Amino acid sequence: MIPLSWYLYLSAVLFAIGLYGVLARKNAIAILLGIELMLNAANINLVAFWRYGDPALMAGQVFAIIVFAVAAAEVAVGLSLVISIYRSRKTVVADELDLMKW
Amino acid sequence: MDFISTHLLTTILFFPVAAALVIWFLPADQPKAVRWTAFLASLVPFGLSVWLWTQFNASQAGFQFQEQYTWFEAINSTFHVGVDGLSLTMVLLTTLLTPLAILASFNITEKVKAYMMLFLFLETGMLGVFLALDLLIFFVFWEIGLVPMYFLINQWGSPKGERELWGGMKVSARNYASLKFMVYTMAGSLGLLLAIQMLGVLFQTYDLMTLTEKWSGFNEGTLLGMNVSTVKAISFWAFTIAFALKVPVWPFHTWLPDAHTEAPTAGSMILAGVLLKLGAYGFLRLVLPFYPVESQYYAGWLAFLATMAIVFGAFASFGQTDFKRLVAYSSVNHMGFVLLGIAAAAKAIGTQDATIALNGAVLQMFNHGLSAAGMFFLVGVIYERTHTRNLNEFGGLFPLVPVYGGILIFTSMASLGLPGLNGFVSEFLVVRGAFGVGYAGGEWNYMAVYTAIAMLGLLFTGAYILKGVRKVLHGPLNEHWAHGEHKLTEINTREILVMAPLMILILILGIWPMWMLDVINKAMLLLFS
Amino acid sequence: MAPETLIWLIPLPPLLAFFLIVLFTNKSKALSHTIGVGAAALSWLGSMVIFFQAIGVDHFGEKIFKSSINWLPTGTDFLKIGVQIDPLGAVTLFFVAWTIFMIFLYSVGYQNFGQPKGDHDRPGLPPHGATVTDEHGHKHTVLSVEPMYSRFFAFLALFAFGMYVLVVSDNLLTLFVGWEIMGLCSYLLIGFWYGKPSARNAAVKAFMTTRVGDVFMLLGLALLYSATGTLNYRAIFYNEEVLHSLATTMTPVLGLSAAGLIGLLLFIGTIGKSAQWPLHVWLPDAMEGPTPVSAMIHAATMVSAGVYMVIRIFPLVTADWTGHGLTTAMSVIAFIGAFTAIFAATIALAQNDIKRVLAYSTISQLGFMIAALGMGAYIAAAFHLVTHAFFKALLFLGSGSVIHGMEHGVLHTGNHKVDPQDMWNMGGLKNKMPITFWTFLIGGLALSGFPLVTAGFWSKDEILADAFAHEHWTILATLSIAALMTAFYTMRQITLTFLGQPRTKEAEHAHETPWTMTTPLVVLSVFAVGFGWVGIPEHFPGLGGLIPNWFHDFVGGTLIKHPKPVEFSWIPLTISLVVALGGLTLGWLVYKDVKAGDADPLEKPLGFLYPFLKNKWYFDEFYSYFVIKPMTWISEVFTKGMDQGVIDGILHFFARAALFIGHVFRNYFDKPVINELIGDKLGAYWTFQPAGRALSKTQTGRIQTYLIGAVAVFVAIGAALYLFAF
Amino acid sequence: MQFPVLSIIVFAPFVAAVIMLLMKPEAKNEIRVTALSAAVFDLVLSGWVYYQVYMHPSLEYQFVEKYEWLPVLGISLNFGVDGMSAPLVLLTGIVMFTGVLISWGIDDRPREFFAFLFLLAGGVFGVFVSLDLFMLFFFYEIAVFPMYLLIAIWGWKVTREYAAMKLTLYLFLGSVFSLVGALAMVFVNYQNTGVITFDMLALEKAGFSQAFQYIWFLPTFMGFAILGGIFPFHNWSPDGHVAAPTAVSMFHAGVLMKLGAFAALRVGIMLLPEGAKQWAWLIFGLAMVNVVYGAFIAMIQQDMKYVIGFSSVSHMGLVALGFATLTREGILGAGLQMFSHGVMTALFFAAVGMVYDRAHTRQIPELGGMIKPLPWVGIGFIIGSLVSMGMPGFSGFVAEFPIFMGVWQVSGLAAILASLSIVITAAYVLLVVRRAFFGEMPKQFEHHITPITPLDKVAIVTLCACMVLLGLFPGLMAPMVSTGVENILRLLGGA
Amino acid sequence: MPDATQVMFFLSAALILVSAVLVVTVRNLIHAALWLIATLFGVAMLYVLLEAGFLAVVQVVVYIGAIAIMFIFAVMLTRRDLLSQSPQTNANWPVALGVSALALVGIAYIVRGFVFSLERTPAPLTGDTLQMLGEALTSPSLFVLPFEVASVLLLAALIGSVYLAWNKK
Repeated sequence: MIPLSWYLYLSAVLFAIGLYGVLARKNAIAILLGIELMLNAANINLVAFWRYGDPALMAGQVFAIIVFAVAAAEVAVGLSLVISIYRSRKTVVADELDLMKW
Repeated sequence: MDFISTHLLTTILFFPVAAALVIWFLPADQPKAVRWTAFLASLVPFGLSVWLWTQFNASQAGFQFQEQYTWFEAINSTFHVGVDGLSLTMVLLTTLLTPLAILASFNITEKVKAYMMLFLFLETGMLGVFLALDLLIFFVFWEIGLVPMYFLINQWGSPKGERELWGGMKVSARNYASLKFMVYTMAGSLGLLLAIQMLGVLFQTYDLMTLTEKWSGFNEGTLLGMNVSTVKAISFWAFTIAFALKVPVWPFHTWLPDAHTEAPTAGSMILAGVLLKLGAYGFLRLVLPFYPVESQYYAGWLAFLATMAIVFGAFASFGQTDFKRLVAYSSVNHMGFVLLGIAAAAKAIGTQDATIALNGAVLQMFNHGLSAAGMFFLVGVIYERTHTRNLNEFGGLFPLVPVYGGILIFTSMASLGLPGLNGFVSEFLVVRGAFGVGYAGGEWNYMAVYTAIAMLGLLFTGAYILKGVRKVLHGPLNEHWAHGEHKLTEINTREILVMAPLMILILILGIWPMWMLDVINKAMLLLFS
Repeated sequence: MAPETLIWLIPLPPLLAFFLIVLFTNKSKALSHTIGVGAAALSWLGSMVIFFQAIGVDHFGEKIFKSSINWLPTGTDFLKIGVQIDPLGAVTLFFVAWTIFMIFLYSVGYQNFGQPKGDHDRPGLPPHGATVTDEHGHKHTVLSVEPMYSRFFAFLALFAFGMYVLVVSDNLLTLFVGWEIMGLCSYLLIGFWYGKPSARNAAVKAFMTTRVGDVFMLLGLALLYSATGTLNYRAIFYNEEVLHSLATTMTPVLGLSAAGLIGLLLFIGTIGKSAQWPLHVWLPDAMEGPTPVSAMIHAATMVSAGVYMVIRIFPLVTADWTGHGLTTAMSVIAFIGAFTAIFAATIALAQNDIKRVLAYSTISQLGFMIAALGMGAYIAAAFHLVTHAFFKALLFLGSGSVIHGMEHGVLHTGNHKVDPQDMWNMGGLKNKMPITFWTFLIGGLALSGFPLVTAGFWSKDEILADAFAHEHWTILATLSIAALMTAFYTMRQITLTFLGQPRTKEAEHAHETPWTMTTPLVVLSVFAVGFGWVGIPEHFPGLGGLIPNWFHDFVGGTLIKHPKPVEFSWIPLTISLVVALGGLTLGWLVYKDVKAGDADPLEKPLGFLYPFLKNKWYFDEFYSYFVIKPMTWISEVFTKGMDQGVIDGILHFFARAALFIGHVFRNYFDKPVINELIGDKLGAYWTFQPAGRALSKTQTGRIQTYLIGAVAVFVAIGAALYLFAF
Repeated sequence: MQFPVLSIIVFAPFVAAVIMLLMKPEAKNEIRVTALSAAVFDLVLSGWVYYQVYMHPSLEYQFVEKYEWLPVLGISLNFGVDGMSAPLVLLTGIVMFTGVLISWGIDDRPREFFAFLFLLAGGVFGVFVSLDLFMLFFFYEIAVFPMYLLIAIWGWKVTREYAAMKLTLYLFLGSVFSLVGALAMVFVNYQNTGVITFDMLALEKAGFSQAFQYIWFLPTFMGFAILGGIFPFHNWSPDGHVAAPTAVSMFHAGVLMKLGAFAALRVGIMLLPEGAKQWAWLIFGLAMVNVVYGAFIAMIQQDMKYVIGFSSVSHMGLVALGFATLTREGILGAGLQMFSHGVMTALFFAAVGMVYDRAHTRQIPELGGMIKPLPWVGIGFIIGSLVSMGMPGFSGFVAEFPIFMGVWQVSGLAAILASLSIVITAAYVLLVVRRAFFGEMPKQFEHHITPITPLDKVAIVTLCACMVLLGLFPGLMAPMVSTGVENILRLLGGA
Repeated sequence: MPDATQVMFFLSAALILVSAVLVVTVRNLIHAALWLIATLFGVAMLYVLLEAGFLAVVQVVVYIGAIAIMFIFAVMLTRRDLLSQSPQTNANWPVALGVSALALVGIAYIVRGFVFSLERTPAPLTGDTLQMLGEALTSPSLFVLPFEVASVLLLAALIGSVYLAWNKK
């Protein structure tokens, strides 16, 4: 049988990897991918706690589902942003998107 | 009525302000209404103070009609007013001169409202000084009187005239004069301010009577790291200079000729009539009671300054070609006698001679108030008609303006100290007192010498007064004023009405000074023995 | 009514007259002079009543009329003022009342009441005359009425008031009051024709010169008052121990006793008022005033007041005086008097203006009195005061009448160059104006002390006798010479004016003056003769004892120690006879046949002295050079140099200093150091800008860079929270 | 739970600011009206607070509100007023009100202007009432920050960037020092008691060690005092005044500088009394320099705003001087002076602004005769100058007099020196009055000077009234302040 | 000796981690997207292990079926970068690495100090979890509100993305 901590450590690592992706990747889409990973890490935690906590409470699962929804939304918006940016700037390289520098 | 009788002093004190506020709301385009309101309003305090005079009980010790209200309790200062014979006289003088001054300024045409309001404020300021029984309140009114006067000079002063400063830099004379007046006086009162603060810190109170006994009694130990006597000496001079500046005493007098010359007629009337008295009053009310020892010790210096004021004042006055300046310097000369009396009294406080000298000094204050105001007004009258004050441009005007001439001679004689007119009585008393002090019990001292020199000043008083009269009225007629648009018009009824009360009082006081001297005398006895 | 009450009332009518005229009636000439003369008459009446009541009382000296009231509170007690009439007061009142009354009367005529208004007269100038056409249609000019007629009477009345106050007062303070009021009036009246610069200056001169005296007198009063605590005559002068203590207390001033010092201080007042040398200069100039005024000043009021005062303070001056030798004070007084007497006499010798001669004669006569007092001849002085008042008034009014007559002539010929006062333009007026001549002659003789008949003789003789008796030889000599000169110039005057032939047309057309002017002359001439008889010494050969020496007894009562009359001696009598007659004859001989255009016969013999005398020993020049000029100069210095130079200079320096400090602070410290160095350089330029540049590198604007920072910080904070919170 | 008046006073401006930002920028008048109503609202409330405190004087803080904010760190929203702060709350209300009135005419983005102004006001209120160290800083920064924008955007074209940056740098630098000091206190307190708290009342009782106080007083006090314009760091203030738009100058001189002084008092002196005693001499000296130095410099200035700016330096010097005496009178006077000077400078700047808007110059030599077209302004300015020269009968005297009494107790010589400034002040304000408002009006101004609006008049009258009333009846404020002073003296061990 | 489930866990974990690492490292975005799918699949396996069958299904359907495919489309649409041979990580990737490592450590630390025992065994499931999930999502007493919020979120995202991606030419 599997101790809870395994899941937790796993999700931690997954989260870290995703984080790295978010921070390090050039391409906007790649950044989104990283976010996906992080979300999944979170999800693993949710479900794991549900399972190891009180299964009668469906909170864990419910929130997992909500995370799905959020992910979907995020991806949809994110990607469409990327596309619109690509239209205007002909690039999706985050480094080149430095309008914030005033 | 009952309220008034219980709050008589505050009513007298603040009625002018109330009136001023009323005037504020009068239409500015109705100068007539403004003038008359101001005039009638200023009559009320006069009436009240006459009533006060009748109600006043001269032989009762201490202050009467006292009122006390909390004012600035955080530093133990209360709004405390009251009168004794000394302040009563001055109050009467003030409330008498203000209506006259206002009446005298009916010919003011620009900014009448502001003018009249300032005048009423001024009256309150002056009255406050005389009535205050709290050192802080005293100072408040002492300073506040400056403001209206500053603006009176600065705004309604004679527009012409320039004063050369350093480096050929020229400024308009009235600005120069007003600023000099203000800053000089403030600078002078700095010492006073500081001294007052020190007293407040020391005794945690500003009540005049308490301070008097505590401070004059406070003689040994150390203060601010110096021993008390030194501190007292210093603060004595702080007080003295502040008041000397106002009196004004040579060599602090130079603001006066400028201020007088530039001020509007009524302004100089009040300035000479009352403001100068503030200084002398300060001496009597504060310096002598606070510093009996010091004032006795320094009486010689005071006398010296007084003599200087008398002699130099007379000389300087004689040297003038500007009629108003001449009269202005005469104030220096006359106030010198007041200080001389005070100095004499300081030397031998408590003796009969001292009392006589003080009587003389106080009466002289009142008399000078009358005659100087009169003189300035007369100068104003002729200036208004001829627009010049240069004595050399007059001459032989007597035939043109016999009545004016008569009045002028009368007033000049009063200020010259002609027996039978008020000036003589006070000057005689001062000289008598001073000489008595100088000749105390067959023992001679410097006071006698100073008195003798002062008499020399008296001689030159005659010189400059006659010079004035001679240059204006006598001699070959300056045809310029005889006919044409320059034709000199006779003094009109309003102006005579201004002069009449002064002249009457001058005469009465000259012939029968008893009624006033009695009050003063009792006051002096109660105060200083 | 009680004499005291009456005495209080005596001065009032003139005062009322003054105010009435000034305030109300000055439009109407008739009303004004009625009031004026009426007032004078009333006072005269009162005075006479008092006088006769006084002489009615025997030993009047002990029980005099007096009453007083509190005037000034002085500490615990009061300074009293009041009135008193003692023997001296009574006689003074007598002559004062008479002379004043006469002068008022005279003035009506002198100021041409009833004459037409002048053509181009102007207030402040003497009337120039008016042209009138008589019934034949002839135009001719006549005297015109004084434009300021009413005012003249007002001033005159005030003048009279002053004198009466002075006479009736019982203390030196009110005396001083009257004294000063007269000073004012002399100022107003001498400067009556203020249009004339000369008059204007004379007025100021008179006032100022007398004021010099007054100031010292006031000082004396103050001293006396402080020393004795009172100013009342009786309390001081009629009080042995007071006088004694005063005489014994010494003062630091020239080793004088208090009495002496006070006496001298007061006496300086007299020097001023009675025009003694060196303060005599104002009196001759006072001739600028109308003649009645001169009479008023010289005879009735001011100058007499001066002497009167010295007579008053006589006990003080002579306190502890043994009777022989002189106290310091006395010798000073005697010297001044004697010197003045001769000094003025010499000047009078060389004057041509009829009034100026009289003026100097007055000075010298006053010198006589002062000298008399100086050597202790109390009675003599008082006597001479009275007689002199009478004949000098007479002389002045006479000369006025002459001038008036001359003016007639001048108007007639219309030649205004001719000075109606210059004696050289006169001559032979004896027949033109007889009354004037005879009265003037009487006066003149009295002045020169014509023996036996005239009052002047008796009084002057008494002075000389006194000087002799007390062996003051120098004084005796001086006075004798002075007397000689007096007689001489008096005769010179009379001769030049009345005797011989008219030297000018004007003199020919002069004619007698109206009754208002002549009556006073007559009245006064009566006194000028008669008043001498009340003071004839007991042992005078022949006349002595016919009439008791009433004056001596009466006036002597004023003092505590009744002065004993000097025993008779021939020497002084001879002297006075010689000088009087000698002088007169000499004068007549020298001047009897002077023709028009001649030079003064004295000019040659006197040589350089003549101009010296004519110019009054150059005293005016001296004063203007050594007093007036320095004074003006000093006042210049005080105003320009002292006030606006030094004192204001200091003030302005403070102002500039303040500005300068502000300027330095701002431009040399605030801006460079605080602003530039600390603020901009140190603060901004060296610290913040580099730091900012460094930090701005971190602002890539790349989201990931920020994100890294965010996460790092999050972790850090998390860690921190974890560490601290849990 | 009483009515949370203080928090309402504090947050009302923020709310108003938000509301205005939500309004259409074109709707200028609506915005102005909103601003005005908010200002009036605050004025009324602060007036009420003042009245209450006046009516029930007590040594305790009143209207205390406490809401947990970050309990973990012991930070709470902790409001309260005492005799010291109540007048300042009222002052802020007044200045806010008048400031809105006289900036009615601002046409360039009034929405943002008023929004920022209110941010500023809210921050100021917050500082005056907060009893929590953290909150004090919080609001302090909020108050300082908008100044930058207000000056940089709406300021005087010539120097606005410079002045804005200078001001911000000075003030933030100062606050950094103070912040460090404050945090040091909190930490030390934590170490001593094991409790993290920013509650000043608690910190007052913390009883820091002598050594600690000696070290930390100076940075803390000076940090705030910079905003109070203490001597070597005073220079941001005149430049800031000159550059700032009228209403901002009013706030700046009228309230912000008091902010500094007040915070310096609250945090510096009240929390570190020992340190205060230790360093009083230094503060005293610097303040003395302020007083005299400022006066002298003001005298030679030609630009009216500079004159007033430096006069503020001088007057704030008096405040610091009062504090530094650590005596009852001195601090009392300082408290009064804060109010008096606040109103006075507000009036001054209002007047100058009105003149400048019409004459388009502030150079005194170029002006003249302004009182004819602008009588109200002239009279207002005159009254202001009387106050600033310490003329008795006006608030200036009432405030300065006790200060000097305090100074006397420390050193007579200092009193004499400092009193010099009174004369100099008199000299230069009178000169300004005379040259700018009297005399001949230059030709080019003929008919170009439009009269001021009724709103301006209201502003002027309000301010004047305060000064005169306080001058005539010091009893209206002094007793209250003295309770606050008692409080402080208690902490100082009843000096 | 690991039992079956543990083996399963290790397998899926390995799959997850390896593919995840590849996701963030591989240069070609298409591959990255594909590796993402792998990762998601591994996660799905974990769900199964955790007896959350429904979730596993949803994971596969929604994520792999929709999201991952969407990525691929997006990549295609922005294909220009695919050709770029430049490194796919930005300049400060080491910092990023460090930070994420730090985060990992932080989380791990927290997990380690976790309050309740990590060694407990899961309670056996009782009843139909799917039904319970349904009720939880719909019953007002439970999670209907978050659920609705999520749906609204979705809607918003839908509209937003459409608007953004709309070709305005």
